[in-house]
Amino acid sequence: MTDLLASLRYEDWILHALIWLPLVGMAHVVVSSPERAKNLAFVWSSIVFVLSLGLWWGYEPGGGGFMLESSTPWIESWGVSYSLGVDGISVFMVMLTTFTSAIAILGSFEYVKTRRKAFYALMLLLETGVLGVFLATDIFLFYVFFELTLVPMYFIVGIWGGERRIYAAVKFFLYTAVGSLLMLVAILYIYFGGNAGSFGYEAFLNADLGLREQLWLFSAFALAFGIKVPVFPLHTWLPDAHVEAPTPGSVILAAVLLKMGTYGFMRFLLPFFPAAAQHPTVVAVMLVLGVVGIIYAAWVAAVQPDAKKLVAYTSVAHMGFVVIGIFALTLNGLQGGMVVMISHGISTGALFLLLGMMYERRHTRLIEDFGGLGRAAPLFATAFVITALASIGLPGTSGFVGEFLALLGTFETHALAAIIAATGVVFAAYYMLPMVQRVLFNRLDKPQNRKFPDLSRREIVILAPMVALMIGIGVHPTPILERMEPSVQRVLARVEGAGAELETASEEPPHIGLEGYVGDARSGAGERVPGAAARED
Amino acid sequence: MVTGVTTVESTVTSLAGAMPLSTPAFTVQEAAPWEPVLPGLIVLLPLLGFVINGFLALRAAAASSAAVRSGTEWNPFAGEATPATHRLPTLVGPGVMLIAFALALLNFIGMPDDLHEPFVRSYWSWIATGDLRIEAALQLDQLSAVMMLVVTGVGFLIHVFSVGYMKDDVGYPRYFSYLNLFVFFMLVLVMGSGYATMFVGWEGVGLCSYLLIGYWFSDREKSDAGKKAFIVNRIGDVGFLVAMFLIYQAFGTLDFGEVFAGAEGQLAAGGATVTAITLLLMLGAAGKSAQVPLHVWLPDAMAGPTPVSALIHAATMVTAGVYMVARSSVLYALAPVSQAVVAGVGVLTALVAATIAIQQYDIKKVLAYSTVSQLGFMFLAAGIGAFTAAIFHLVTHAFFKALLFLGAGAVIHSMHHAAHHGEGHLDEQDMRNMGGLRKYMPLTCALMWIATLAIAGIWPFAGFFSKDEIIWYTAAWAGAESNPFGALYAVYWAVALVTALMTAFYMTRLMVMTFHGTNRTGAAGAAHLHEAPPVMTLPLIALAALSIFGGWINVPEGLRESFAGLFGVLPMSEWLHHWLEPVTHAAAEIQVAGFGEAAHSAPLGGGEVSWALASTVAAALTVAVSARLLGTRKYVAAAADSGPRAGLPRVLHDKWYFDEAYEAVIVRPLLRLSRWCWRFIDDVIIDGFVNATAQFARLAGWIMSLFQTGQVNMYAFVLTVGVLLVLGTTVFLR
Amino acid sequence: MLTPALLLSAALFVIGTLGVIVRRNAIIIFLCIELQLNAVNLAFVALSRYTGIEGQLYVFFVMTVAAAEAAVGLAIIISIFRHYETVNVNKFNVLKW
Amino acid sequence: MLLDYTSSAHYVLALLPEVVLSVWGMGILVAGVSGRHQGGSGQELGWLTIAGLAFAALANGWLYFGVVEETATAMIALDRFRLFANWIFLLGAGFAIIVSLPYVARQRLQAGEYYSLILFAAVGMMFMASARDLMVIFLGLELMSIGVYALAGFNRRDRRSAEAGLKYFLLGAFASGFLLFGIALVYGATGSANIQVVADSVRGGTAVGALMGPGVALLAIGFAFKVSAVPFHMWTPDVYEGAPTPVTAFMAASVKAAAFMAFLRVFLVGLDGLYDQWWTILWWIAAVTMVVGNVIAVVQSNVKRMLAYSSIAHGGYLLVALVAGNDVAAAGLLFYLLVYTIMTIGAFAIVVTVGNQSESNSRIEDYTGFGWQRPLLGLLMTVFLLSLAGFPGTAGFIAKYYLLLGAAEARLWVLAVILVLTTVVSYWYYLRVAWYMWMKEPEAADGPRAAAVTPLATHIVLVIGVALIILGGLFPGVALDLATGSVDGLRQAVGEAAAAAAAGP
Repeated sequence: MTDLLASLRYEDWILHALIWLPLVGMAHVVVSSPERAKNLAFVWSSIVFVLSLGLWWGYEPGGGGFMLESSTPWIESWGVSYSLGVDGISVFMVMLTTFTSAIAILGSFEYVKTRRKAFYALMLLLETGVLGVFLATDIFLFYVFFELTLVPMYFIVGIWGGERRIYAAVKFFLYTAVGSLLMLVAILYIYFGGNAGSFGYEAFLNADLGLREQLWLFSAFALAFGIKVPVFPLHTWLPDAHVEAPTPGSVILAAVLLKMGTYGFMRFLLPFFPAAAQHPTVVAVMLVLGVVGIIYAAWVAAVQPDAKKLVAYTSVAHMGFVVIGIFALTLNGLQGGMVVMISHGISTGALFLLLGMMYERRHTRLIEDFGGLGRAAPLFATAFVITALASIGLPGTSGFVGEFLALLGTFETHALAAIIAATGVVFAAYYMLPMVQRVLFNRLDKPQNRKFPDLSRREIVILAPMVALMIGIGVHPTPILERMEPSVQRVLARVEGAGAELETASEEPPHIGLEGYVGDARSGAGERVPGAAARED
Repeated sequence: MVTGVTTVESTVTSLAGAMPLSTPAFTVQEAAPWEPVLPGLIVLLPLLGFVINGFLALRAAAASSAAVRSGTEWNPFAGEATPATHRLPTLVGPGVMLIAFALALLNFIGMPDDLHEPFVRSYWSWIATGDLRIEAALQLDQLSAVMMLVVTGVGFLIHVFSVGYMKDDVGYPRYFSYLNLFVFFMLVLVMGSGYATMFVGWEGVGLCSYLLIGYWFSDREKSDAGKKAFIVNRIGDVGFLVAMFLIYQAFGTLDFGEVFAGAEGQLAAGGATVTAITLLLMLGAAGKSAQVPLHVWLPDAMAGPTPVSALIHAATMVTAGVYMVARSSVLYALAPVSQAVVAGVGVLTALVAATIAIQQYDIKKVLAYSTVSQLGFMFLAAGIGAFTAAIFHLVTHAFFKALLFLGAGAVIHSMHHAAHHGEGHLDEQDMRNMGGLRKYMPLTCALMWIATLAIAGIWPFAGFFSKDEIIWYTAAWAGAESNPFGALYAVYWAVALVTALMTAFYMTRLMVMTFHGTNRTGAAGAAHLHEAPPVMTLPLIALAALSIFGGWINVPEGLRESFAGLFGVLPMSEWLHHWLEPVTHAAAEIQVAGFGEAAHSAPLGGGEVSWALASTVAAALTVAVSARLLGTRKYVAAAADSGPRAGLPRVLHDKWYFDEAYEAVIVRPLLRLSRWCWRFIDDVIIDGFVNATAQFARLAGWIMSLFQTGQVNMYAFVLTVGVLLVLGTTVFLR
Repeated sequence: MLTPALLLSAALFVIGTLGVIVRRNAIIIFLCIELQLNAVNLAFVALSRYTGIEGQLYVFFVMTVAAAEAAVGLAIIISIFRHYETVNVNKFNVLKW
Repeated sequence: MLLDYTSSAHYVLALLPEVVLSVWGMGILVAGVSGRHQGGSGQELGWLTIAGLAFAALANGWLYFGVVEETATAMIALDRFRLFANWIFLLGAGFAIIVSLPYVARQRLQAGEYYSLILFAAVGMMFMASARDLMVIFLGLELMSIGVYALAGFNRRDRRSAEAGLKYFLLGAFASGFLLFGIALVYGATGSANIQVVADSVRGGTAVGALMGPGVALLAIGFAFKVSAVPFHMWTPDVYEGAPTPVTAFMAASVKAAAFMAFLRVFLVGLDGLYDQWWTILWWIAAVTMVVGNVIAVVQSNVKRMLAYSSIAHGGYLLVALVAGNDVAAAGLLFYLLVYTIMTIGAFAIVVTVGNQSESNSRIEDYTGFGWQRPLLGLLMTVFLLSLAGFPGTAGFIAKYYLLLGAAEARLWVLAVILVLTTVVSYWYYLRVAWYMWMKEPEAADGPRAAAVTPLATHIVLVIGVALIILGGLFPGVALDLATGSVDGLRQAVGEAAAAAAAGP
């Protein structure tokens, strides 16, 4: 495979292709007929997905820095360049995006019946935006893509959404815009105040910022990303957006757009402001918000009458795990956060697809309108149960790996937060199982539900790979973990100020280097030397 | 492997120059360790069964759902031939279990006596990041071998029983797929080589329990029960999770081998860490093994098919907590406080559940509470450090409780037919509707009496030996010279004795109400009462045999000596004790180091033999007396009996109001809190703030636009005011 | 001499300003504006005594501009008079808020 | 070519664009009244006017690329700042005329007067940008204003137009009184109305403080009125709403641009030495303008009026550049005005189209479902709105970013934060138009709107405009360099002049 990719000079064009092919597809969709739009969109997004698969081989973990980098000056006078790159953190986000985009487009075939050309064009535009966010290594470029994703999403929610679609769309747009615009000011501050000299990622890393400055800038960035995530008190746009969005919109929103926030945490927030990120108050605040998000969102989810809103709140809870994982500032925590991001993308995406299928069949999202579907639609019920279980983090599914690592990592530095967050495991069951019961189990007492068709072949094609991934990642996450590890280590080393060790380790070949790398980081951190644990009492 | 060899070779090459490389010079190998026979396959087989049965289940469900959509009911048994989806599971379900059992037995027999280190085989690296290395690995040692035998053995028998019990069920393949999946997870639980792997099985069996309790998911109560089981279990799982974090923090690994090897060196005995770890593990175990106060799910779990109750909620899954405590014996031995807590919870559970069992009418509920009670005994044993006794009781309990449940299943099966044909509605599980069944199902009655005597602790049935050992060790450790909780242990011992007698009582009550006295099913129903088919009775017979002889695997030394003549022929004196020695000896040594040697007499005086004799006599007397007393009572059918009206009996009948208390203190307040969070915090405060910001902007805009009156004079005035402001600030305020 | 002249100019200017604010008749308002311009002219003339001849020059520019304004302004006032039959600016408030 | 004013032809050459336009305007005026076009659609006149603008633009290009200025103190500057500004005005005028073509025809306006007034106003604007003398600024301003007063009230059949004209006229004249008084005071304080001389005087400390203070304040007020900064903005919504829509577009874009050009030159060149005194005032004005403009726009239900308030808000953004007072901000201001001209006239062009080349259908409800009825126009409007909102991918973003860059360089963080927060507010009302266009389903009772056919030319121009907006958003490099280069010599001259003054007597 590697040879094949090399012969195609894969590394030269792949990132550009990933970003711009959806736009080509969009143009194609626009000039085609409405009937062909959906197939074209699916074909184009599938092409992008297939191409992105090559990153699995094309990306070598190595030292954890950016790979496949390319940089062309864009706005030279401002020090802005069109720079792309991929590292262990973004590579999976990219693949998640290409995957869920294709799936979401496939999942919208029945849902979207009107204005199809516009819809699929916007979906492809959205894909470009999101991929740009994950691939940009220039802050300006990143910002442009970050904002760009708002527009297609705004229209997708606003045009094809439900009753209160406009309220939801505007709320989504304004909420997120507040944060990102403040972040823009912060970016400018780094550029000038920190004498970055350019908008390149490295330049920003080397910006010269004092602790007070870092704290302010941290707040601005954290607000922008925190709204996107969303972190606890900033989350109320999400349920509305999810409830009103059409199925594919919800899928993309949950699977990918939220990840832009946590991705921002890892890519920008921690490395840019290492001093602020380590500040005890900051850590405490973020952990508290994460923990509150986990518990609170679970509670609120449990009493939702609307299934989609319920799942929307579960997103908040899941992302809480990511937040605490990240701000635990431990390797396990960060890795766990990453896995939760991937896992949540797949499982919640699948849940939204399933809810969409319910809506297509019954035109209601209220849980009480269902019941006993397990008898009428066993395949549907099976997929639903597996997805729900992955969502609540049953071992053997992807959800567990992420939550376990995130909690473990949090426990290492902030035991209390981890313990409280761990109760989220109970509350996950508390919100998810009643819904499963009220939708799939109980008596099949509503006549309309007796006619509930089971999964069609297309729907099986949609759900099968997602279910496979949930279980696959749950059973064997190590290939993913080891690809992410060097990059995550790098973030961590940056925060811990252990940059020097990183350089030496990164020159070693990847697999052996991994071991030495870990060793270095550990001795650098100076924790848990064998026998040290006996120091207690 | 390859790299290792290469390294050796290259070293050799550099040393000896042009030495031929065709045969590696040195590949140092330790003395060939024991190789079990296909340990992975034991686990894999039930999974395979799950996959096959699951596929069949989906096929069947497709047909069934098509019928539902067309408004009819699908009956797979209506046609000439039963469809393949309902024939194959009969072969696959029990089949994989039989092979797995055979393999387990093979490995059990082949396990060398001098195996001091568990055999561990790693299949792949499950979660590996940083210095966290969690292998997907199985381990085989004496303890897991015993558990494997119980799981696959009893599991096989129950699979066979299920073939008869479930044969008319539409979801037949689904049932077997769940059951196979359960066995898979249970095997992962007992064979996992670390806490993380164990946790996979731990939650996996919880899942299967959930699915099987709610097997008849169209019934709201049944699926409620499943949900309850899952959620309560998860409460315990949080404890397990946090315990794992603590273990990882203390040891840097979750691997059993490394943890237990390092425990003594790295954790101070009685220290906060080890106490916390063990208490948290205890929380997990309490959830899974239905200990007070997390016991409430198990009685509800009887909503599942009866074989499920036998397999999951009596023989195997609920004992996982005991297994886990026994597995972590080293840690518990290091934490005397936790031990006292474990034992205390155990004995309290035993007592509470036994009292409740006395006043239940549902045959399965009685058995459920009796299970909880017996689990309490096991926890008592594990708590006082008698890990072997705990496992011993676990094993014998698996035999006789499975027998009881399956027997009850046969009764219910029979009653079901009676209820179906009888007049009016008849609760087929209510003992008040039974009575006199001995006449119709003599074999079942006899077999269940064996189990009853076994659970009552009457010599020489299995329960006598195991329960007696627990009681005796409690007494012995109570008297240990430096046990700080000696007095507490003495109380435990007394309570355990009383509870043992209560066990005898409520079991006798069950037997009397079910099988003796007059029949209360009504004539029409009674005509359809019948003995179960052979496919159901054969497993019962096997289990009955085990209930009789199963206790002989661990006849205490003292007893053997006293009854040398009888036991001399049996080479099994304290066999289990010796067998488990490699697993438990570390804990035993720590315990002796901490508490001193166990005493040789009970707190009230008297040695092991005398107390054993006394207890079996007391139990026998209880059985005899209560049988006599209860047998003379006139029972009326459930329809005419509302149970005890007031006082303690009513409290016991209503299960000490645990469920009501939880409902009032936790469930409903939590729901109210949740709703409040949603309606108030989310909708009013946060969204209120957000919308208020928007409203404020609009209001401000509206107010400001009021200045825009359209009047030129007004505009000129505002302009002038602006001029004055600007002039004022530049000129006069300087 | 400069200060009194400038003060006078300022006073005239303020009077013009007040007139614009309080008067309702469009033509009167316009005349008040003319008053303002002429106040400035006065200031220019006064200042030119110290700064040079340009000040007086500017006056002519201003006068020209004022004349042009008057032409356009009166045309506009006539135009609106056709619609409203009045030059009371209070009546002209179709456009507001 | 070097213009050293040794020959009188040099004076003409230095003013070539203005001269071309003035002459052309008179020609149009004559052609308009020459009967042949009386009562016609006036389309030919419109195209003729555009041709004149094109010639002026060519002349301007020649000056920009081919001519070097000799002196830095001439009354009329021949710097790139002026010439870049000229392009913006010419572009604005041309764009406005294209938008006007069908409107003038349908509303039967006197084409000759209409187009020539636009040309004369453009000449006034060009003088404002080129003036290096306060008095020339005043003259340019009045030339522009008088033209625009007339244009605002041009549709005599419409009482709203007349009202707009009257209000604009009365308040405009009122405000220019303040400006003029300010000029007089500055003149008195420094002894000259020449901006370079003023600058030197301020630097040298020879300016009379007692006159200078109020003078600067009154100058600021005069300009603030023209850029409709709060609280001198009261006229803006009424006039913008009442004036014929193409005129509104022209006003919103070019008049504001011209005022800013003069504002910038006077304050950043002439009064640079007093930066410490005036920046706080402007800071507050900028902040209040951004807040008030955006917040009131939120509650508007008339699209034209909403755009009027939004233009006030944009004035506030641009004021930030003045407050920043550095080269980056100056270049940002130029670039912003260029982009702003395109996008705001583009947006008004759609308003005209929706309004059937008249003043109807300007309520926001009238936009319901417009996007799906006329997808191309809807899409164009959406892009214009997004650009106005400053959304990435459009030139509006780059422009706003440029302003922020200037503010950041001046460390105006609070102002920058106010700018972005008010931008969020602006998203609301821009998006509102988008949601009416795309997301609301029209009521069945509503008949088809925008029935009048929009000429192909308008379509083409709008598409080009959108293309420029997006191109400017994606590849702004060339335009940015042009803007940066245009302010290059602008403020250095102050230093040189100061140095010269210091070295002098």
